[in-house]
Amino acid sequence: MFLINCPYCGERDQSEFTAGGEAHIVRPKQPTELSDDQWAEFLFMRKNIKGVQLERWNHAHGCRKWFNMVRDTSNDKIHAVYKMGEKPPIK
Amino acid sequence: MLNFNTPIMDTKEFSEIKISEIEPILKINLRGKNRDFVTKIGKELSIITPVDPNTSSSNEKLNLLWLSPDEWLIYSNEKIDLNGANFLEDKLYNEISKVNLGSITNVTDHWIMINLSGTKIFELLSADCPFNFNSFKNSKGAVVQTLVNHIDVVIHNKNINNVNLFVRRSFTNHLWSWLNDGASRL
Amino acid sequence: MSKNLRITNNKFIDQTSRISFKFDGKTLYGFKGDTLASALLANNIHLVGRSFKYHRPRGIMACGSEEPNAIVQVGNDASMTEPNTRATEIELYEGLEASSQNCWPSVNFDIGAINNFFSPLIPAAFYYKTFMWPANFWKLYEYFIRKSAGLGKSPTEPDKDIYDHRYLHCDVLVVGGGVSGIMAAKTAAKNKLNTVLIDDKNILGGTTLFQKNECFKINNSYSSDWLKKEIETLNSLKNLTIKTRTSLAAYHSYNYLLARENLTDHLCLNEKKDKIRQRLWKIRAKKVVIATGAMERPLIFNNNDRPGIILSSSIKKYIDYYGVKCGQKVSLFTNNDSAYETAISLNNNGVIVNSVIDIRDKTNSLIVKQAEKLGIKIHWKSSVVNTNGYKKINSIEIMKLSDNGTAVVGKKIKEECDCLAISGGWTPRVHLFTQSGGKLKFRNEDNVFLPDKTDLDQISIGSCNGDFELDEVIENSVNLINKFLKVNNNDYVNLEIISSKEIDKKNIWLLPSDKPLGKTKPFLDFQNDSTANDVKLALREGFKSIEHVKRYTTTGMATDQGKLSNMHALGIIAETAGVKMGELGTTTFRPPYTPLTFGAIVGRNIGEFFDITRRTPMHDWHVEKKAEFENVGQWKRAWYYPINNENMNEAVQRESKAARDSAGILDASTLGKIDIQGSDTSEFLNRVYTNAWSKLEIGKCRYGLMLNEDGMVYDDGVTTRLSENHYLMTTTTGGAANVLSKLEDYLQTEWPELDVYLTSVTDHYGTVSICGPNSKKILSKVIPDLDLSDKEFPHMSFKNALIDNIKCRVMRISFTGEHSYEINIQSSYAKSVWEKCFDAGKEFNITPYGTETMHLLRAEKGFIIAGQDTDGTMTPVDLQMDWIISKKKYDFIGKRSLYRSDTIREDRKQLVGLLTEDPKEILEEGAQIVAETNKQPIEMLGHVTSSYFSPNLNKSIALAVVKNGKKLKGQKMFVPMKDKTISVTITDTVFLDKENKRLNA
Amino acid sequence: MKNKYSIFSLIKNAFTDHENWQRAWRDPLPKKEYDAVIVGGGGHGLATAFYLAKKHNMKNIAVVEKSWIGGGNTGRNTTIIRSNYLWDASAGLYDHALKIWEGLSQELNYNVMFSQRGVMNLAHNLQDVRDLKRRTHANRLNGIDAVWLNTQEVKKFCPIINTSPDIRYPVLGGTLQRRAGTARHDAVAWGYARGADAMGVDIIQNCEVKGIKRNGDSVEGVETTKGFIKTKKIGVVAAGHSSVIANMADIKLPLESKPLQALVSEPVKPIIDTVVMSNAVHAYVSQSDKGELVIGAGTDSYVSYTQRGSHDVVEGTLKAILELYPIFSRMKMLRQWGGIVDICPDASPIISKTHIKGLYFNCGWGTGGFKATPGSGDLFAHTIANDEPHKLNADFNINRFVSGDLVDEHGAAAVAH
Repeated sequence: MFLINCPYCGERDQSEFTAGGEAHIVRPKQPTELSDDQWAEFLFMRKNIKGVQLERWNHAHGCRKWFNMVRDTSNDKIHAVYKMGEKPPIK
Repeated sequence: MLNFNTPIMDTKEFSEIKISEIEPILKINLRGKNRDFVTKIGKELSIITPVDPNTSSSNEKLNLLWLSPDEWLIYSNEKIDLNGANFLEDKLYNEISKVNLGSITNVTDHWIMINLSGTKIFELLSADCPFNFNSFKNSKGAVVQTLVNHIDVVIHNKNINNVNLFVRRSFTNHLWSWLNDGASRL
Repeated sequence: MSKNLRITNNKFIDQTSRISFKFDGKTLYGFKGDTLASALLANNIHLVGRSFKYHRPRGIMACGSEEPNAIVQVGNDASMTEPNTRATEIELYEGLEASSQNCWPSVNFDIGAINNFFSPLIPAAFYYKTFMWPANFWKLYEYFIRKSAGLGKSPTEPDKDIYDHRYLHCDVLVVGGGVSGIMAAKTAAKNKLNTVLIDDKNILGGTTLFQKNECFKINNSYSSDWLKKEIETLNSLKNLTIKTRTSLAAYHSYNYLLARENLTDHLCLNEKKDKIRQRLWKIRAKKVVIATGAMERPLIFNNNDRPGIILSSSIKKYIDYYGVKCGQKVSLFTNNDSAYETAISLNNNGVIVNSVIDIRDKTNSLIVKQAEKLGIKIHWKSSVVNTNGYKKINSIEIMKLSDNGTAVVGKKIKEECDCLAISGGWTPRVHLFTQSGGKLKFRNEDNVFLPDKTDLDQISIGSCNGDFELDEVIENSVNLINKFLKVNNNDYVNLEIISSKEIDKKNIWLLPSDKPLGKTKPFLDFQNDSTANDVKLALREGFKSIEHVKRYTTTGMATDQGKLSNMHALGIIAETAGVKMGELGTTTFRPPYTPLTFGAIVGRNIGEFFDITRRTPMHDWHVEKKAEFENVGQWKRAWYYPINNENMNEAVQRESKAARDSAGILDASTLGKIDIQGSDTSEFLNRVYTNAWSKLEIGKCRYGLMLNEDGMVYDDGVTTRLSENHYLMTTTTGGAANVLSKLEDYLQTEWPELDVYLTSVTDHYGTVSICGPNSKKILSKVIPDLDLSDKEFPHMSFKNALIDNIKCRVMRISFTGEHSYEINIQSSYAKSVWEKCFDAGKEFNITPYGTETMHLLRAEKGFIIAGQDTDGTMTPVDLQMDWIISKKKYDFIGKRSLYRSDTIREDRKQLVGLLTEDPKEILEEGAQIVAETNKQPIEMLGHVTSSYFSPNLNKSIALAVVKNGKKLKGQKMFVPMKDKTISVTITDTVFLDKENKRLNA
Repeated sequence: MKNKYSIFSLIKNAFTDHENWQRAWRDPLPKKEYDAVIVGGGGHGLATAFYLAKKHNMKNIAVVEKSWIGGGNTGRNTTIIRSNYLWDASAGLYDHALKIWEGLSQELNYNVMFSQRGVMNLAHNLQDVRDLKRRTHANRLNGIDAVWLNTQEVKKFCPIINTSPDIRYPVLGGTLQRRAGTARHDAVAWGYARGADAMGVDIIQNCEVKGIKRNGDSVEGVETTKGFIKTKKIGVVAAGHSSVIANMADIKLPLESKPLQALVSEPVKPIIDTVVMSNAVHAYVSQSDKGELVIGAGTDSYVSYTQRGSHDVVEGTLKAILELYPIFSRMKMLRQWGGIVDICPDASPIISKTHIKGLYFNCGWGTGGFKATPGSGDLFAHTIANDEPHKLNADFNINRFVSGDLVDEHGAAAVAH
């Protein structure tokens, strides 16, 4: 079980959180302008990185805030967390 | 006249632990983002709005708990007027919600408040709660939202070995019997 | 018990309290403090089991968790019996009953032993090479293989014991209560660190606790006496928690560890009762100190598995700690100094020590000299080439080793003995370290893997870190601990330590015999019966990787997880393949360290607490009325209300009819309710629902459909505009939580600019739904001063009202097609309001109905249930709800997906109605629909999603999804069942009151 | 040709103390060039190579494995084999595999211990019942053996299940596929390896792919830790690591790789002689020939390439096990481990060409790939050899995520192992 440092509440057990997948996949502002391929890219295609990945987490059973995490998927090491809308800290 | 029913309305005593559901008290959920909201709340309730995570502030009438950067919970110390007339809620609603400063929602019956007191209450909770109570124990007024036996709860540290635990009404019977079962084994 | 096997002057065993126990039905006696193993040995019982494959007689071989042979069944009560328990770990208690496993009829006469004669036919993995002919016979072969496999027997009745969990957060966790662990715990606690020390034994001190040897002294007293004083000082430290009988099961990342505390296994039966048997500690430690010590290795030589062949250090513990002689005439076989400690202990306790067979050339360490002084005979540079005795060793054969150690030379000496001590050196217990993700390094001089790199805040100290000599242990541990804890504890500097140093090291993984390898049985994995020959066979057949060899030969996969065998397997592989052991790498040690009961892992989360149960405010009323309940998510919902033992169908028919003929009442409290406030709410609703919301008037309600971004229907519900910027959204019961977090997600991440606030009020309101032609009359009795005229209070609108001065919200909405109202009131009053409505309705025969009737009534109207009529592949268009998709709106969640090449197809599966040719015939939900039955393979066009007999239409009706269904209205189709084919006609989805007259009836 | 395995060969070799067994497969160095290179030496990859050689006469091919063959999910799964899937496409695919399983030991002359002890899927709520009945009807019409059992029949077929109506989620019935069962996972990899090797396929272990060499829109070869290997066809069967290889060829796949955990108990005498699965409470259990209870847990919700998962997943599964089998409370967990599974949004696999000529992907098997091993290999071999999908895997193309024509098995919860 990870120990996750919620940017709002501090260090909490992983069981209080839910994972939200890859971060910074912005919902297209004008979906109707996109081709089926471009839309599929947004909907389904993922980098699924082995290594340092930026991802979304939600402190679902705490403050209910979404935030971003820099995590190495090859060893589950969490390098940093940062609030929504913030730039990822340098890895 | 309508009857008032809560899930438990009971007190159970064990060695070094007492668990009881507290009489109906007013609970209001507040949400708002900007500074005006925060100051307004403080003014209306004549209480300092806690902005530090996991903290609360109280006066003789009310407790105001931090839930998130844009969410707070008010609960009153004394029983609510069972006739439903509820001035504080209306006042806040008009002063805040109506003018789009934020949202005011009565959650009196959304949450049930259970008081836990005694020297072993944290052992009881730790049977299935991942939160580290080591420093929480000793900090009066501290607030934590976490899971107990997989149920969302808000815990407010009233005093040494005395906490108020808020659980959603529909989960109350389940959590109550889990707490009793655990307490009977300590 | 045979007196002559017990030493009387022993401090650890309370020889005044005699304990009786049973083994294989025979009543025996031991003492308080014994383990089952020590008690058996004291009774001169060595033979305790049969091996997995060849059923060879096997005896106790060790004294701890690494024991491979003495695996017994404890208890014979159907609910309390426990298989595969290590006799070396069972603390003796009055009334203990244990029996040997994997033998029939008895451990002394075991039919299965015949396998031993066929052993040449069943080398490693033989089963992959045979049992293939005739093809269909595998079932039969397998039946016998299964019967002969397996060790103990599973209980056949539910466990009566209780298990529990507890989270524990500490600054420092110390695992292992030996010398170095105790030093670490003391240092940490003295420096105000909140410290926990755990040990799997019932007493701290490890092996030093009973070390009384001139060669190991601290400040002029025996190391054991020094340690006892140290242990005493621990009790005075208030920051220190000590947990004995607690074994570390798993070490996960982020210093999250699981430890199992045994609370009652050592108690006699009546003391166990009603107590928690085991507690699983879920530990979060800032820092972890691993001080788990080392395990002695066996030696691999021909017939090294006979009862009476025991690890040297275990024999020492049995005599020095338990006061039990493992034999009367003992020989010792070693490649290192530690066996001499055992020889000396035995000698000092009056056991005849035949000789020590040492594979090394003469060595002159302190301890060896002492042994020689005592006149103990030593065969230098020699090896045991064979052992004799079937159920108990009775002699060994000794030969000289050639200079390179690959062969034996000279003449064979036979030595009579009733016990052989073996010592192949030491293996640090690095299991926890590797579990935690740590990387190992290899030390060549004594062939050990040692902790190297780790990401976690942890250290390993003492012999699990490769320090085997007493002085090393103390000096290195002190430094490591101080550095790790950033403290400076001087308690352990300038101690006067005497410690015999091992000078010469020599190791031969597979000891040579005078016979060719193929004719010998040098066992590696004693429990799984795999030999060095098996490993060599695997290599011959091209299995290179250690993991391959392990899986092919099953070496290291027994219940001891290869604690004794892994190193030798690696050694032999490295030797045979000609690679360095360090490069070969080790197999991964997986949790748990020792087998962990399911009960402990699950704790109290069984039965009532298996999953959360949610109740509505009216729950007790439903119970009083003998309602049957349906699980909907975690909710308990009234399913139907049988009266004078109706079955479900009868009850539902009655309820449905009553609801349409007069009045029905439903508990709708489980619907999700979200209070939405903020100036951008209507824009927000526009984005999350498919239809338009900007024009919804205050006081009006509207039905909305929510999609996933993939365009498929996700949830639905009615949302009410309470005031300018204040709405109440309802969701499905099952969808409530997901919808709220999905909406929060969009607000926080995609649309932070919107001024919208969501607050769940699901539990704040109880919802009483009354429907039917008389619902209006009933409501007017409950709320007299509310104008219920269609003009003032039309369908799809809401009113604030007071019931006995309590505020409530009344919505006029309908999920049944009937004229109906939903009263939302604070949960505390909901039951009371429910009863009030019920009483008011009595004169109209108001009938409580449950979810089943609700489903029937809505089906008559063709209303969908998200999740039943949709399965994550249905778009609103497929549901023939095109009308709910706003053409004007630029975007909403899932809109774009509706225009992909597949989703715009005209002939997708679409929701339709079905009528059976025979109106009495009720279709089975899930049944498939086809156009033709004769052509093969039959093409399935869709399936039945909802099906009922409608008492109001007096015929069976169904909803279904059918390929291109829209265009097929009126067409005949077939529903092929196992035993018959049912003809149906595709119809419109609305079966009753197409004109919606009843809404305003 | 290798020496044939049989009881007679065992006896023969017994006389020579088993000194003369031949290697099960060679340990070759990679050649400069192959007609095709299969990336990934798991069951699916080895089967692909076996059928390329056997049915399409492509014998100059190599399987490159970064570690040891069968060491990935092949050797880490709970070995459940069944074909009772909902959608026609899935049913076709998995039953094709099941038919091959039925003769596989003989085809490979290697006992893969395919044990048709039946697989039962339990229903615990009314929607479960609808979904499972829907599946049963579809299976029957697709010619797949599947029957619906009521609660009593469930109890009869597996007496140790707690079918009391008083438990939290009572058993409301279930489906049974008798042809389904389990097999010995290692044997599958080893049997295919031995068979492929015998036909000349080079199996190259400890050979990690470091790059995919492309010339515009077609492949030219793979860079490996054992040097560059020239080839015109690359079949990627890398399971959890599919995205890693895809990123080398810079194409994106609709995959997420997550840890899936499993565990075994200590071995006991036979106590459960079928496979029981329950999606609603999430418990899967069978008993191996060795006597261990083999229990499948769930996946974590986050991407991870560590073969370790969260403890709460294991706790959650054992909770469900004890709910259904309270007699197992005193059984002990012997070993727990994790595998990395690559999951598609619709819980169905991809066996497909890509827009890059000569680059083929076989991935997205999620938690249920083992059962498909022989079929997957056979169809992927066909796809590679003919540069065209077989009709049985045509629907499992990558393009379905663009068109929206998914094979959504979530509906019937076929995400199970």
